Amino acid sequence: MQPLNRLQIAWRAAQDIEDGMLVNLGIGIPVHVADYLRPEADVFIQSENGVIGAGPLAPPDRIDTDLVDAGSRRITLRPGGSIVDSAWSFAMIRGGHIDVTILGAFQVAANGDLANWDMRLPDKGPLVGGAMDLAACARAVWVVMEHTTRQGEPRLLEACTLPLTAVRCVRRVYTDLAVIDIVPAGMVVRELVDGMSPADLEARTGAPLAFAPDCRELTAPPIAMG
Amino acid sequence: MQPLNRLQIAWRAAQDIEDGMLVNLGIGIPVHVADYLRPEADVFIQSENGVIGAGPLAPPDRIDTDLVDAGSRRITLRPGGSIVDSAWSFAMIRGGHIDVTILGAFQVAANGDLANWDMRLPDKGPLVGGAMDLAACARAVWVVMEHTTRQGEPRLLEACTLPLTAVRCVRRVYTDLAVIDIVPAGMVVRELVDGMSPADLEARTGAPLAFAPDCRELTAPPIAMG
Amino acid sequence: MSIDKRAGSAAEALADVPDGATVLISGFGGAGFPNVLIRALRDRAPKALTLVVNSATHRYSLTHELIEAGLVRKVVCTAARGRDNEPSPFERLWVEGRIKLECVPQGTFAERIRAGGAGIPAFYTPVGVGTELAGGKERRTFEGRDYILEPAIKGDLALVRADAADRYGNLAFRYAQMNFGPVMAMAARVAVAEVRAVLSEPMPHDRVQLPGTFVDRVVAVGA
Amino acid sequence: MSIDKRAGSAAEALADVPDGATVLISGFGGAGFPNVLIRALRDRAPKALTLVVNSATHRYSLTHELIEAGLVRKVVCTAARGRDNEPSPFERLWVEGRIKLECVPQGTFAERIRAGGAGIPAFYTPVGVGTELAGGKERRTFEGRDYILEPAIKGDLALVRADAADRYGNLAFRYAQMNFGPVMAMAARVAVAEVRAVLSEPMPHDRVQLPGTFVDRVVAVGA
Repeated sequence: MQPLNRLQIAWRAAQDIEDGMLVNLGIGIPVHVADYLRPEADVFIQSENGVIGAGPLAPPDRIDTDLVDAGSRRITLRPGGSIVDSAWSFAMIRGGHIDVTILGAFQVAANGDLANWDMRLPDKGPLVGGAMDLAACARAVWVVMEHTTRQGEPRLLEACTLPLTAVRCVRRVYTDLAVIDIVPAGMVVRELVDGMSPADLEARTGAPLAFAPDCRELTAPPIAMG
Repeated sequence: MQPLNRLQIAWRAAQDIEDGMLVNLGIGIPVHVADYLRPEADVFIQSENGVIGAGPLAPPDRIDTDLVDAGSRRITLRPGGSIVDSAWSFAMIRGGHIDVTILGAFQVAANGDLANWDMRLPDKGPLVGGAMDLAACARAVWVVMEHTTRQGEPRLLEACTLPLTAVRCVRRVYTDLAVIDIVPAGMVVRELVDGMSPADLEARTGAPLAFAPDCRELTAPPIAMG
Repeated sequence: MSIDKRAGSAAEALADVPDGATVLISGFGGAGFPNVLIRALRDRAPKALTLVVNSATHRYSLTHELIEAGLVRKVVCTAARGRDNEPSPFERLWVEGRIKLECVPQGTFAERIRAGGAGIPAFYTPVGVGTELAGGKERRTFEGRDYILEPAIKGDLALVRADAADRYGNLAFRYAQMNFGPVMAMAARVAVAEVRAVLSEPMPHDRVQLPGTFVDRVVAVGA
Repeated sequence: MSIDKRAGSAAEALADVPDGATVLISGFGGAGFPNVLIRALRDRAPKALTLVVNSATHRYSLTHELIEAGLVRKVVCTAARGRDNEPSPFERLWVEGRIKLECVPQGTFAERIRAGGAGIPAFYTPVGVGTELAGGKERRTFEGRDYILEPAIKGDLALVRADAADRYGNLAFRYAQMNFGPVMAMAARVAVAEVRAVLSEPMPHDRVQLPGTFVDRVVAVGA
């Protein structure tokens, strides 16, 4: 059994991005989705700081400290890209103009509830950023995350225990072990990594799982973690 | 007794515009205020359609059909002028960023109520435009109008009979006969045209008038109606 | 397949407009009227439209042709008074009770459309308090001042005029053309722009005044 | 006397900031931080400030210097978590109960500030419904979806970073510098901008991204 690494999870999510979509990518694994988009999928990546059409990281000789994304990465702008102020940027998000946002998560519940903004660490302040706007208002919310915590605790749960980001918002979850859709009846496994049995996955999951009749093998090309 | 003509009313109002003000001018007499601003008063004229820094009418050889004010007049843009969209234009108005708006009126009441948008003419539709936003939200609302209707009915009243534009908003009224401040106690005459007695003015006014102890003569230079 | 929002003609850009659509039409003060699109919409002739347009009677706009053609059920606008003594096409139908009217203060009009595009269902405004246009609206006091609640406006279709576009739908406006274009495009399910010219290259980022992510179709119509 | 918003120095531009002021500070994602103004404000040292700033802990912003100097009573922000395991200056004071925190979702943060400048006292938003950040807020259903009511934010002072200005206070931004600058300038009683350069001529109208009517003072600080 070979779980996907974090970049392979990003690769897998990227395969589901369709032509011409307007996509927002969260900090962490999600930003790497941009690296694996099919060249023929003409995608605009929106960043909450107002960048519409975020391109790859700037090469060292082309860094511009004013051209950054919401994660403070020095980026480039794709052809046809533009920049708006924060009120317009979130009008775009809250107004339902983002086709899909791909977010990291601490926990996802069987009803689609998402917890991804506050781990309640001692001595650490909260950081909500644009997560609540994106989770509540994007047309589709996909989560990319590892299937369990480092301690082996499940992140897919009957109900989240950490503070919620938004309710009933997650439509699909990509993990190192599976691709899971969230439908009104609960979680449906669409793809499962080779060598893992449904029972194995259930043991790592804190919510009931249905398995799609056409459940496939979750595969990704080899990608070395940078 | 020589009442002011409409352009002289505009001239008189223009004398009270202070350095650096942001001013909105209504359609009709008010737009002519711009023609009589003191050169040293560095004023930006805002037009509801988003023009900030409306300049004089365009000379025939410089007309640009896209450079217009809210009254569809082909204008110029003053140095330092710029243009915003309607949401920003009215954010500016509603947000209290306009120092003074000078509006025409059908009626003004002793408590500052303004009626200037709907004369209830048969077969004619309503036209509210930006009048309600301006009247309710400019830092100061001045009215320029003739003191009475063509039929000699007073326009300054105890209470308006036409549909209101905004309540308790008018601070000052410039007419062909007088300059009148509206204060919590009611109307106070600051200037009166030569040859008109307080009783004459009261006879043409539908609300009680107080006369300021330093009430002056209302004068204007000769200006021919174009 | 790469994004290309260029439509071959105004008719093609409006081929799918259904009866009953709510159509937002930009233009104000003589600038920014999408008159080529308005005429194409008249030719397509969908019925029972609701128009959201600053003026129902502006002399530089062809909105009146939609009204005269009997395609309009309701107008939401800030101005519905013709210039002439003789009633305008809108006024004639309105007096006869054959067309509905919702008259809205202009800033509230712009803000309700912006709200529609920005995911805000309703907001409070001081404008209109104490007037008949506040009739039936919820009134509420914040910090001692009275406000009324105004709902968002959304559209099925926006018709917008701009100066230039690119294949991605990015728009640049000339002078006062802008007015309601940005908020109307944002608030409509399908936004169509007519422009003087479609650029052959992507528009430089600092010339874009409305990102193409809010625009679905562009048509070059010349000056 | 002609309009001239150029201040001689950051210190001069901030000479009248009183204790207890609410200060809006732009910047996000590493761009648009008015760090020269922030340091001048620290040197002026007004007490008991409320800061409205996207992040209380961003590594490229000098906001933390105001906090470390003990000038800040409360922070309204979207991000208050330091990057390091060791607590940031904000987190240290916050854990000790010596500074107040209001954590706001970022779109709500931007919209509340815009509302403050645009004369909207409150608006409904779907963001935060069902989360602890909706605690105590009015909840209301429009067309079957739940929303919460959010109040406007206004400031006494805005500190903004832009690329260029002219004597009239018109501003142009580079790339992602813009972020909260326009709405913060609009929402503050006094808006001060630091810019790379003040132009000797009026800015061309089509380069203006924030009209000078929203800006009170500009200071050239270089790159």
